Amino acid sequence: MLDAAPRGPIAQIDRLRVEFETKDGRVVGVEDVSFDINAGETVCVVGESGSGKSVSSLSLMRLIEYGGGDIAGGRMLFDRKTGEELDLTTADQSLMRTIRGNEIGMIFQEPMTALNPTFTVGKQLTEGLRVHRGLSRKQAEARALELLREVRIPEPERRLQQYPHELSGGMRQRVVIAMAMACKPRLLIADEPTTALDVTIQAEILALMDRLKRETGTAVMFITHDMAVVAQMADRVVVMFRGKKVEEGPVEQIFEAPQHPYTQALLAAVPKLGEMTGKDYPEPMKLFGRTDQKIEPIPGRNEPLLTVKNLTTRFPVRGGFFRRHIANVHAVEDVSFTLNKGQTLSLVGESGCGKSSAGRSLLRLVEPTSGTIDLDGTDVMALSPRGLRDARREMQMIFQDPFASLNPQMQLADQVAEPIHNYRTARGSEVMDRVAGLFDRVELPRSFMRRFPHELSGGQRQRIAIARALALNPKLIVADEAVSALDVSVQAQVLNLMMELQAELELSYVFISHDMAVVERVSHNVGVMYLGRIVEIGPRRAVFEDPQHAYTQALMKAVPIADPRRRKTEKDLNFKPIPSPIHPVDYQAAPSDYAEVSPGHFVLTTDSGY
Amino acid sequence: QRASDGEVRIIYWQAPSIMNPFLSGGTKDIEAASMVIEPLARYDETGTLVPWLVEEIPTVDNGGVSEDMTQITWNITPGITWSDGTPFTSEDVRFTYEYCTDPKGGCAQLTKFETVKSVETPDEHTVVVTFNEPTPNPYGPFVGGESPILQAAQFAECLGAAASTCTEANFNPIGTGPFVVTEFRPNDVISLKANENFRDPNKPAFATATLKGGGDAAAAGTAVMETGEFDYAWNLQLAPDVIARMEEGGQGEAVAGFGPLMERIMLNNTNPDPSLGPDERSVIRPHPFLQEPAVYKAMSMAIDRPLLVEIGYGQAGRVTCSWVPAPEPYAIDVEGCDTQDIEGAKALLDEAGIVDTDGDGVREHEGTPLSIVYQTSTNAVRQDFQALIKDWWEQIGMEVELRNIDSSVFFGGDPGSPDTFQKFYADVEMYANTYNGTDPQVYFGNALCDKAPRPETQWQGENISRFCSEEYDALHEELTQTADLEERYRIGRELNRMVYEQGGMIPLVHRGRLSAKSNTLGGVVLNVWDSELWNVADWYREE
Amino acid sequence: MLTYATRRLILSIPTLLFISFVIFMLLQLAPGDPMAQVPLTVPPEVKQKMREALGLGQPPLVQYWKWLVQILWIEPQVLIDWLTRESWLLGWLPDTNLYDGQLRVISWQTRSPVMDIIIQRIPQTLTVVGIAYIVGILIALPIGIYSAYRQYSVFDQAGTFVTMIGFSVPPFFTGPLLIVIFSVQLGWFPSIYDTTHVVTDWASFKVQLQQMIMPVMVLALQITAQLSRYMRASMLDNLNQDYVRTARAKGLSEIVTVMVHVLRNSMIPVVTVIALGVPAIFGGAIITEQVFKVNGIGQLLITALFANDLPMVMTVTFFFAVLIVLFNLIADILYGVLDPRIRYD
Amino acid sequence: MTEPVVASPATDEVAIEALRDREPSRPPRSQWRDVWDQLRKHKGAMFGAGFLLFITLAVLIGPFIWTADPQQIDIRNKDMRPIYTALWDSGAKVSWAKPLGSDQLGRDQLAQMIAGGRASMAVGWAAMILSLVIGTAIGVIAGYFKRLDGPLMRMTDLFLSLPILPLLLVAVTLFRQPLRAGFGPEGGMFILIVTVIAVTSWMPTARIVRGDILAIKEREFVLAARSIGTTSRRIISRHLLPNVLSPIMVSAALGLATAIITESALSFLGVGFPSDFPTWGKMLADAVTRMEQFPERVLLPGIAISLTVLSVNYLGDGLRDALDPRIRGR
Ligand SMILES: Nc1ncnc2c1ncn2[C@@H]1O[C@H](COP(=O)(O)OP(=O)(O)OP(=O)(O)O)[C@@H](O)[C@H]1O
Ligand SMILES: Nc1ncnc2c1ncn2[C@@H]1O[C@H](COP(=O)(O)OP(=O)(O)OP(=O)(O)O)[C@@H](O)[C@H]1O
Ligand SMILES: [Mg+2]
Ligand SMILES: [Mg+2]
Ligand code: NI
Repeated sequence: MLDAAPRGPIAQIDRLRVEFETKDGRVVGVEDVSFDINAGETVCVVGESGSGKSVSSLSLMRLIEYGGGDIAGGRMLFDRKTGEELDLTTADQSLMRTIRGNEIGMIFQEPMTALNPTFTVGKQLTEGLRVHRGLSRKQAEARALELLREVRIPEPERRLQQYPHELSGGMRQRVVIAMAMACKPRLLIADEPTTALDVTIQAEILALMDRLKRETGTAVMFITHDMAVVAQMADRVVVMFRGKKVEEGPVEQIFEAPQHPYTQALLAAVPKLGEMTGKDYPEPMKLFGRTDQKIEPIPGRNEPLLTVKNLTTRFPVRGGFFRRHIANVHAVEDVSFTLNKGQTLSLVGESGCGKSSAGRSLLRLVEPTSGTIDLDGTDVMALSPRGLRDARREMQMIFQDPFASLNPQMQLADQVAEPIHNYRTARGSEVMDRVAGLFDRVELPRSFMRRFPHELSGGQRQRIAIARALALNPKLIVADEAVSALDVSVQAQVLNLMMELQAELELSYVFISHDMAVVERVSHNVGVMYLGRIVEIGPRRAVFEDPQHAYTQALMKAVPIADPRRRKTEKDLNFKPIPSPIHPVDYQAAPSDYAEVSPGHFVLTTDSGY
Repeated sequence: QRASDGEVRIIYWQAPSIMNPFLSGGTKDIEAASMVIEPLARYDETGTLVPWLVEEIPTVDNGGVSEDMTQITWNITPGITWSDGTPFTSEDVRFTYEYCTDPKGGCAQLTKFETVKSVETPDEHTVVVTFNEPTPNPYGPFVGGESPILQAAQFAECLGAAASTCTEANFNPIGTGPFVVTEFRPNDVISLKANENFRDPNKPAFATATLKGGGDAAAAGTAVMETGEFDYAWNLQLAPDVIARMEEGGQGEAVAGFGPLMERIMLNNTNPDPSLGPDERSVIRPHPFLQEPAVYKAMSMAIDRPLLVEIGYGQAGRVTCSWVPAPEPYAIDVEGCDTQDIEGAKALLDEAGIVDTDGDGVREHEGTPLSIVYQTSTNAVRQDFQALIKDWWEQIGMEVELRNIDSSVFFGGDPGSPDTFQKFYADVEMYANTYNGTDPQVYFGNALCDKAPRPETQWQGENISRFCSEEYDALHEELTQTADLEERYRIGRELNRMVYEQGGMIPLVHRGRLSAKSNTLGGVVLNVWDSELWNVADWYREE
Repeated sequence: MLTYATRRLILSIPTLLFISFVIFMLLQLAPGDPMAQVPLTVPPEVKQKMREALGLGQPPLVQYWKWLVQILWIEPQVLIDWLTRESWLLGWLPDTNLYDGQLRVISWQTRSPVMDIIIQRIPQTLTVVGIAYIVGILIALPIGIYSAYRQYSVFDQAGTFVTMIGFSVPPFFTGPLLIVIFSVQLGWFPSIYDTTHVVTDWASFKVQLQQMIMPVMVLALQITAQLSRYMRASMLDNLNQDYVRTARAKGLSEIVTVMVHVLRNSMIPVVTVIALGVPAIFGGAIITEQVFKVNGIGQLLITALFANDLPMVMTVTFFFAVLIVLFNLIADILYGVLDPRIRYD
Repeated sequence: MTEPVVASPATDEVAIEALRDREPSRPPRSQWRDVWDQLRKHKGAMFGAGFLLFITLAVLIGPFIWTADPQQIDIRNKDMRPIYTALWDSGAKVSWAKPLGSDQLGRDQLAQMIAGGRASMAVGWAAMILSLVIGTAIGVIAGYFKRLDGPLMRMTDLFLSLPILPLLLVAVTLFRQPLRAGFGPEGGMFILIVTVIAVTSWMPTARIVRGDILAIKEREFVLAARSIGTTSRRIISRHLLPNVLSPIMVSAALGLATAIITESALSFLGVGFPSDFPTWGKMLADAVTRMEQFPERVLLPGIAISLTVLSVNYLGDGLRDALDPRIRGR
């Protein structure tokens, strides 16, 4: 197969221009974009959010019309299976239907929403096969099963009967991939297939796609904004910026000798695992194009601010006829740590390991089951609702999703002012002065004060969230995946902002993330969580340079490195599925015992389930 | 020829709910039942008694009524059978008496039998009714649609408290009438077929009959006169112009007849002031101004009765100022009844010193403004009347607030409700009333002092206006002692006049019954003294 | 799922008891008297006797308790007897004889068991109101789907306009209007519904159609108006979802995409709206029934109300309450069945 | 394969710009200006607002321009036709003194329309607003406080099964006298009717609002608000309520329609306002029997009701779009 595949270009995009009809007139989505995709080759399209990556790919499928777009110019030549060459821009929709899903497959960004929630996986998988291949139901099902095996979903027979919501995110994304591959398309478009996923699952999916490409010789157009993923996957890279292609070249060339300043800036903003090796304290990143940056380590102080002992949080599971409490989700299990003033403690781990629950428990946004939380002398667990409300002045939270964590109906200034009003720390015109000060602090123009969240970019929104958290001058900020949803360049800015604030205001952070590279950059101490427990905790340097626990080691291996010469292969990965954190009510969890391997570096000796 | 004319379709916009008049008393039920069960004698369209299941009407002259007026003897026509073929006997008549007088039965026609001492059956065909006291009008029991004869065999198990468990018998009574029920759907439709054993072998002309219920008067009129879907529609209380328009439909016509039904405005002789307690309101006399002759006379003068008739009833209404407008000899003729005299009314009030002293356009009587609440039941014609009369009264310097109350509340006797017509928590109220048969003696009793509703009587009592005059009471006593018809007429007219002139009520319109019949339906004789369907056996299809 | 349903069912019993109690007390407080229709010529003492014969003299709580026993204990016995004796469903079971003549819920107006009348009325209501509901759904769904698919098109605008008009014109206006046009002027359809009509052959079926057409249209207009709005909104929500794009990317035709993928999801909220409307079917459409003389449950309730027939009103409203609670439950369960993401257990 | 774009010195700025904040293209404006601009673009909403304004003005200042007394009986001039009938029927009984004709008692139809509109609009709006307030409050509380959810939803069931007619009769019996003392016969009845309509119509709103609140409550910004110490009351009023505005708007449009129609049905059954107090619904119901001779008597109030409902619906649609900053932005 591989050898039989022709090596010429399968798709040629030539001076593509796409416009959108909006209320404010016509808006250009992409402008004058040209590139080719060859058979058996992976072309990565990179660029930040809104740069026109999705628009280009949807245009190729001619799906852009359904989203209100309009191909205003250019050509898109596509080699059909039969050998003829077709200009997709002029093909009519009925012809496109025979191409979509058949000769061009597409994988979408959000595995959570890309599948129809009301149909079984089997039905959705077989649909395309029956339309394009004219298979009977039986045949289609047999083929679907085969596909699921190919994408290595465990228990494929059972999956066919299941509904999307019964699968985990990783499995869902694999179903989407199987769907796209179903008819053996000549071209596969993958639009950020791993952005929403965990490192570990991401590693698996990437390996899977790579393998499928190699096995079937499909051409792949891979869209992402994650440079590490690019390094892992790409043969060739197209860099897009504001609807235009700014650079194109083989992957090594792009990484090693970026030509366009935007590419350079992009690469500079990517935190690379291992960059901090040898350094004790975190320091801000060097940003491209900024000359006034002072890059100094942030030592913090060695006085404890927050001491957590044996924190346990369980969610009741109700069931049976009388909705009795029959089991518990052990979300956080016997967690203890100390956080010093002006320092950062990071919690890392896979999805569902209890990071968010731990963070929320600290603020008692969810009620912990037991344990002690001591914040600068205040026993948080013992506070009355009133006292708790007062105590929250000292600790604030930033949430993962900057879209979801701001009220879409309120002006930004009001949202930032809300905590000030709540605690009456300022009155009258003073409030707006403070809000303006906060806007300055997070480097947002004051003209944004009267705007609504949807008018901002993700990074700007997250800065609003930070401003809101800062409004009360807290000592502690719990940042729950605060930068995960952001573009690399923006992420770098926000990270630097957070670190600058820490240096200036002596803030302490509990930094929750699954991105090892980011964690390496910002933390003083790191705790690795697995199934509700901290399996390893210690100074960042110790944990990253000398991981002791088996889980930590596996996690480190899964992280892709933004360097095309250090690609990971499938055999590096060995992940087991996480066991269920649900236990019956009478289950006695063993206490967490730790062994100190070096000063301050502890490893769990209790069985963690890994 | 029996059963030769197919189906007759009758519509009653109030749906019959039971076929046993002793358990309901509602007009619709009585009339529906009259197609199946029959009394010994009934009134014809002129109000004359005609024998029905008996040979002749017993009178003193023919010896059927005893000289002392305490006994009446009915002779049943031999050969009458029930629809199930069994013979109709005097035993059934006596059973009917027992059925209705059972204390636990809740019989609606109890008044008919209250004065009866005993009912005896010397033989199969003779019924002797004995009264407690001399009864000048002994034609109460077993006469008219309200007290038909039930079959003893069928109802034997249904006495007293068991009455309401006899659903089958109540819905499908065995009768002597021209039809038998084939299916009874309560409040919906009754299907009937000709009675095989009916005494006249040639009747009824129709093989089947359908009596549909529901909807409203307008729809019923449309169905008969405009679309021709039905043959007969009962009691169309509609404005004359609406009736006239329906008749243009060309499928049928309206027929009218007059009984003693009279629309009136009752004047409250007690004080309905809301600031009085619930037990004093409409109990304490007198009314602040309504008993002032100048006031009620002026109010009556201000009313244009011919216009009311024209607007509200057309051919089914007549101008009257007589409380008992029929039979004719009891009615009085009041001068000026048929002319409106607003100026005269004003003059009358001015003369009595009831003038507007504070310039708000409302006259005052000894400091109390002539401000009244005028209530009635909800009904389109009554609301038009209210509007008109309010207008006139305001012209003579009164202030009028209108109130209309749902008729199920207004006419329901619930002592807990402030809105019943008996409680009369208003200054004036409008409704219509009538009486059964042709003798108004009991009806005249409705203006006796002790018949006034008050808390002690649970607000029951027929003297709604709380009219009270010793003179009247005495004269009424005299009426009950008098047997001579001419003398009774004279006393009746006197009573009539007293109530009118002493401020008991303001009579408005003598109302007739207006029903509609299809052009192809023959034999209809509208009877207001008894069931409208009294002669349904004679109905036939015209070609 | 099953446990969820049973649990909700059992929990709804106290709710229903409470509802019935509140309704009972409300009716007790309401003014009105079963004797209102008895002519004024019947003197008050007699009316008082009639009232006592109906059991009106007893204290309210005793009356309530009696009614409760009758409706929850005696009536079910009658029902079971009937089921095992005559119904085609369970008629094969040995005849039971649970009912032995205790007092059933007796209507004051007709002196017959309330349940019998209700059962007698259900077919009328179901044929007219039920069919109207089905017709309404059948018209509303396509309109809603198409309006959403072509949002802001002429069809959509016109649809919105017509449905809003349909919603805002009361049936006591449209009903007589139709009668004037089709019965009086054109003479096509009867203005009065014949509840005794039995369909035996083609001709009688035609008659049945003719008499049903007007009430069904009047009712369907209102149902269509509401449902098509819901359908449109729900379709609009779903048309922009990612999975629609996925379906298109698979090369499915527009018909399949919209009518299979989008429709299924959009139906989830609409189906529950439809289910919640079912109690109203049994409740009948009071005004429409009255206008066309379809003497169904609605007419039964209104006549009983005006006649102050307390046991009838009480039983009919209780019957509605049961239906409302039941269909609330059914709507919830349907939601769970249709939407695999929601599972109640 | 195309040549890589060669970096030029000028593109340095491009890169820096890439990392700089992009400002929204339009200058900020006041929120209400924005809402208004958006609303103005919505044709339906503008029609709705225009008609509502017209009707409101007509019923408010109409009586000063057309001073005829709606209750004035003028029996000589009864059954007049509207002036426009003269266009096709020269023999029709018309007069400029009664531009829309008169009814069977000679009451002026134009004056009645104005007075009736006043009553209908007042009842409609008041009942709708009251029912929205009740429905929203119950919905929000049930959705927000888990513990109250069960009881409140059962209460909703209870109200759904309450028959409106006996309820109204009870209310009339119990409260008419005190209300009449306090607010006069018409005012008292107005309060009663509005309350009863509201009390029997808030349930769908409550259900919808509860559902939406349950969903929104799980959104992160609510948690965020809690973490900055916002009290429950403020969370509800500032964060939850604005976000359920659009279903409330829809309920409002439908609610106004149902309120006007319910009022007319009540008048129809004779438990509403005093008989000489016109409302559109009652005019319509009264005229149905004379529909053939005098079609205008049903059509005028009928059209007035329909147009009002229609405009409220369109205005609701437009407002919903305009009030939502996400849609407004586009
Ligand atoms: N339906 C639409 N209507 C109007 N403008 C649109 C539409 N879809 C995309 N755009 C515009 O087109 C531009 C390119 O968007 P596109 O979705 O391709 O970005 P992207 O690179 O895929 O970003 P992301 O990484 O966030 O997915 C953006 O400026 C966006 O505002
Ligand atoms: N409110 C809740 N009720 C019941 N279970 C919960 C609740 N919140 C979280 N859980 C469970 O607790 C466990 C830990 O969840 P948590 O959100 O803390 O994980 P996480 O590490 O933050 O994951 P992610 O990276 O996906 O955010 C999961 O199994 C989750 O299903
Ligand atoms: Mg994209
Ligand atoms: Mg989390
Ligand atoms: Ni091969």
